[in-house]
Amino acid sequence: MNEQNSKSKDVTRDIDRAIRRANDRIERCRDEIGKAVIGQKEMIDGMLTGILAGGHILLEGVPGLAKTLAIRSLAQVLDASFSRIQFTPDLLPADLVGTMIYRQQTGEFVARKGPVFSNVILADEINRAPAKVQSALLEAMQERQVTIGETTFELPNPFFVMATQNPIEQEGTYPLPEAQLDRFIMKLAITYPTAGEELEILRRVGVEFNPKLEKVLFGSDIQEIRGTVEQISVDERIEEYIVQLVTASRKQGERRSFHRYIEFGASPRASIYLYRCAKVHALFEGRSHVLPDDVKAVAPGVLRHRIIPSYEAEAEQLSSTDLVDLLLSAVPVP
Amino acid sequence: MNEQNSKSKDVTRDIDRAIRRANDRIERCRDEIGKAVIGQKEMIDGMLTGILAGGHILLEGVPGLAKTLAIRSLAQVLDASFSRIQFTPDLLPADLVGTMIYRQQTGEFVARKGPVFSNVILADEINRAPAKVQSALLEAMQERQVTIGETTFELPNPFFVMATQNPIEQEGTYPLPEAQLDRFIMKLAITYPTAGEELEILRRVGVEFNPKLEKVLFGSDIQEIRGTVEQISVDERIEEYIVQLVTASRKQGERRSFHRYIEFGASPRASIYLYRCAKVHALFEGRSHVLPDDVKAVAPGVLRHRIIPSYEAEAEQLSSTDLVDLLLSAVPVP
Amino acid sequence: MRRSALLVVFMLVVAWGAVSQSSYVIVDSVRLPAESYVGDPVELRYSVRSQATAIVPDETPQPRWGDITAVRVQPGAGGFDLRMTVTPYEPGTLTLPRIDLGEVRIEGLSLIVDSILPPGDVGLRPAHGPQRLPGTQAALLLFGFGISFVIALVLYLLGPGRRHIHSIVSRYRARVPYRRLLARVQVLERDINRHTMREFYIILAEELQTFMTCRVKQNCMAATSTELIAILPELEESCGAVAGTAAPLEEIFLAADSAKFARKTIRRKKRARHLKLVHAVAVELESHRRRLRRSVRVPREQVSHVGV
Amino acid sequence: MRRSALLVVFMLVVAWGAVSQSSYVIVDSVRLPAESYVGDPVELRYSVRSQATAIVPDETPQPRWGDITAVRVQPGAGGFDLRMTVTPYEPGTLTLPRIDLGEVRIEGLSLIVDSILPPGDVGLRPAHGPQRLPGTQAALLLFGFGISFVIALVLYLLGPGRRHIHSIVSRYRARVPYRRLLARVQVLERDINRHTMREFYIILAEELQTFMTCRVKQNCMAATSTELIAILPELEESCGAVAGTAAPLEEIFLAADSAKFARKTIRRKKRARHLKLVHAVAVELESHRRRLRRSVRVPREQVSHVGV
Repeated sequence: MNEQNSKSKDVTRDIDRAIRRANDRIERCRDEIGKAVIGQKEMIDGMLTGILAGGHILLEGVPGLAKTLAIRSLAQVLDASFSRIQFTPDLLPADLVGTMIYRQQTGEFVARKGPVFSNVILADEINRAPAKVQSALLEAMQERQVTIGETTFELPNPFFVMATQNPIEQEGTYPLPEAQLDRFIMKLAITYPTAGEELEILRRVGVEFNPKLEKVLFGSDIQEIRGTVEQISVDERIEEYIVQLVTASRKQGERRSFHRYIEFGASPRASIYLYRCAKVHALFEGRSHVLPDDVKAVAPGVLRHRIIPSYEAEAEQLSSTDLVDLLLSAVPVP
Repeated sequence: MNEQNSKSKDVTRDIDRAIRRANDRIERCRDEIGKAVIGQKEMIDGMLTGILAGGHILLEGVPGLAKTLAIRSLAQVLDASFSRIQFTPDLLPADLVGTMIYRQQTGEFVARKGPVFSNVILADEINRAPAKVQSALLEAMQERQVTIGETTFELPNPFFVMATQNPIEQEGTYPLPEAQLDRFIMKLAITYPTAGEELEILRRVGVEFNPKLEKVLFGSDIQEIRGTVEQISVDERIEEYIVQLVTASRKQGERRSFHRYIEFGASPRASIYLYRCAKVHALFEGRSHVLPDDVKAVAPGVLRHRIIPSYEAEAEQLSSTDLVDLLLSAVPVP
Repeated sequence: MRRSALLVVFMLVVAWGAVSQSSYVIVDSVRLPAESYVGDPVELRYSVRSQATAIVPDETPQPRWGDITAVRVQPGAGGFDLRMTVTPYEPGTLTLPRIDLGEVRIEGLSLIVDSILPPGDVGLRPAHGPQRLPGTQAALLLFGFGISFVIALVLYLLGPGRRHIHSIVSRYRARVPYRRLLARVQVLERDINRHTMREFYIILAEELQTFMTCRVKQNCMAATSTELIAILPELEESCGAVAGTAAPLEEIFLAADSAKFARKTIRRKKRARHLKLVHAVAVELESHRRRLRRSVRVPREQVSHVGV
Repeated sequence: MRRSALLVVFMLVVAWGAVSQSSYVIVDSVRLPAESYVGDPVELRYSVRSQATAIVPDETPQPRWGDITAVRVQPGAGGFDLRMTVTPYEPGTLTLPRIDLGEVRIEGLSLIVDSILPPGDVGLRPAHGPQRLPGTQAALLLFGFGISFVIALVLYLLGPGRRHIHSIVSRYRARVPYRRLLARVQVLERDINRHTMREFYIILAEELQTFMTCRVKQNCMAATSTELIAILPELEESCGAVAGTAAPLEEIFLAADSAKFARKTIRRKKRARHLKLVHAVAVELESHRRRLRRSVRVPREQVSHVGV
């Protein structure tokens, strides 16, 4: 008993050390990005959560909120290849994925890989591209492989897509259908900075400003941190809480008062992503176990784009975020 | 008499052995898929029924219910080529079927086969594609051959299409017309997993999860199992029952109380598919003869998309599935 | 003395007067009409035998109860005839006032006056119903009895009797499927050699389905054997039998399936045993059902709860 | 002397008359009809046995209560028959006046007259209700009392009592979560060895959440520990306690989190201390809350302003 106890204590100490190490790196990463991006802590944490949970992120916000800057900074800080794809209505899937080109010397077709073959991809204004291009990207995101001509190529690892979307409804945009939205682990709503932050931005960026960011996070680090995340324990009561949250969003089983605002609830995929993100959040907090707080913290990002509001909600001007709040305040915490 | 008896007993024993062998393989197949997909037994059995009955399957369910995962797993388990086609509003028939390309060395046009040339095809969100593309696929499904340019190519055997459809009504979707729906042997309605299953999914998939599935079902196996299915006997009373079920769904002959809920009943194709699926179901149950239970078990999948509800049914919120239930509880079992 | 003599004389005179004035006899009296009602003028005729000559008085006396409108006197046999027309306004036996006819004073006459109003009643009453012919009374009485019997019957049937009769009918009806099943089992037993094995089980299964449909309020005709087996507990419950009473039927359903659809051979001995099983189960269920009905007349839902 | 002689003669005559007049016996009496009502003429027949000869009087005496319309005398066996027709206008036992029949005076006769109207009643009355069985009276009385009590109660509850009872109920209700918490703490204290450390904190945290939900008008069941800690000042405020009264709960919430989700071991001693803490905080909060309620019955908003 005593031996076992001391052993389990050792394990605990190991995890704690690993968590501390991981957090140090993440902190350095944040600091480095913070040189270029002022404020927007939520967005940066969300992006890091996405990388560590192995999912892709959708950023929604009006133009000029440093979305692109933040993603580029993240790519700089990571030791990773980065490509930015500006989605336009005339983009073709081949522009993304690559195409077969004819090589005259050999008289053969050779595959030329597209920009999708990078570790970090910024898919800017994804809703401006036609559906075929969107689905090509989303397929690549899911399969982690791409077929050009008849050859199938593996995508690099880590492979991390950050798509941005402009909420301003414009002519000639192709809103992502729900099924495609579901494939993003989180949808982050980027808001305006605070007045203080804005003042700070002005002071720093007022003069020409192009800080050189150091690479502080390497591929091996990411693997290691992911390993640490996996070790974070999730109590079964937390697991049940996650499943309850997701199933409560659906119009089946127990009827809840907010169900009339929901057209469609979250899919089982939502519970998987909630689970993973909550673990990453616990790591950020330096804990070796997940608390309900972690689940609640990541729930808006994970559930926001998976709950489709009904007409009634629209009539009462309730956004998906409000619906998630209603959900969180209705499901008992374990 | 005695000799004849012993001979028929031998035959019986042969069939029983064949059935047991077939079930072993199917069981292994299920197990293997079960490594990747938790729960959803009905969906997996439906897909297997489709393959063995030689028909195509339509899956309907909200996003995130592992439809794609299940189909991909099935393709992995089968020794079969697999291609996934994401249907989008801007897809062209050529993207599906293939096109003629010019080869400079020979100065000839060469057919470049499209993704439809695979054993298992996942047609994702089939209702998002325009009618021209849908009908190209459905034609291929029926003819089992495809014409590119002037050459006609046979499609591989087995050829098995699984289409998914999103029930969320969206702008820019093209619902399949009834005539096209009729070509699918079964329409499976995928429902949310139970809370227990969801918890299980969470535990398994919560961490990065990408199991490697073994191939356990080869082309020859499928042929053999199909042969066994053909040997399963169907009593003439069962045949009559099938025909009665299908004709009772139509508004002709004897009037039944539920006829006011039905706009159009099932086609004769429905009875053929019911017959085939019932046989496969009997095989799954390890029986060498079909029982009314088998017919009842497959009836919802086979009849659901073939019975078109009337306005009255819609007003009373009766789905096609409810109508099939009404039908099954009205027709006397032989 | 003179005074007392005068007194004596006076008294004598008085006594004679009283005697002489009463010297008449009313021989006959007639009333026209014979029955008189309040407000009707009546003519009274009296034949008076008297030596006295009657003089019609100048003033006819007026009684409190009505008017005497005319008094006439006609000479008659051995006296005179007194005729008066009287209009009484009160019912009852009315005494006529003394009528002074000169030498005779007629008094003590009376008149019985009826009223169309019942005695003791004041004010108007609604019109009488039509008068009946004599002899219809009995018929009417019988008719009345008949009507009231019918009404009573109807009330009974609408009221407490309905439930009663309903329960009798439903009790009878409830036994019909049971009797039918037993009868069919008997016929099958008799014809066991006439039917093929397949026919035998088709008939038997159908009879069981019919029986169960009547007992469990569910269309068992459209139920497969597996579904029927799943319904068996409900059947037991609806009859108030303990769980497992109907379990032997499971074997029969499965045998029927394999006989009908797999063409498996089932020996005659087994078939006979199956018939006996069905018979036994039916009798057992019925006895429970009847006991359930008889013992406590609680609604079936409750019983089933208890049963659970 | 003559005068006195005359007087003597007169007195003798009178005395003789008085003596002779009482010598009769009424043998039989008949009333027609047997029952008589006010206003009905009744014929009374008396068979009188007497030696005297009866003479019908000239004037029939008229009593106050009605009319005697006719007095007839017929000779009968051993005397005479007296027949009178009487119309009474009053109910009750009526005494007939003395009837002077010359030699005999009949007196002391009486007549019982009924009325279709109940005695002592004047004018019409509404129809009687159905007659009650004797003994129902008490039950009715009780029932009446009951009804009026209920009505009074309802009126009270609708009127001034509502607020009163409401305040009693709400005061009681308000104490329920507090009592519940104390009771559970006691149970936990008793069973501290029965529960695992994890169970212990799951129950304790849930009880605290329930308690807080009742006190702060917010669903604390769906609040995490961090959120609960953030709510503590609101809890203190709602009870009118000074800031920091509930602060010890913070430690308990954090301990509960680490026990529930991190599976950290928390020693029994500490657990017992936590229970004591919860108890102490609950008692402290409750005492403040009650003082707040009692001292000034100001609406809660004002209190919270004061508190701020």
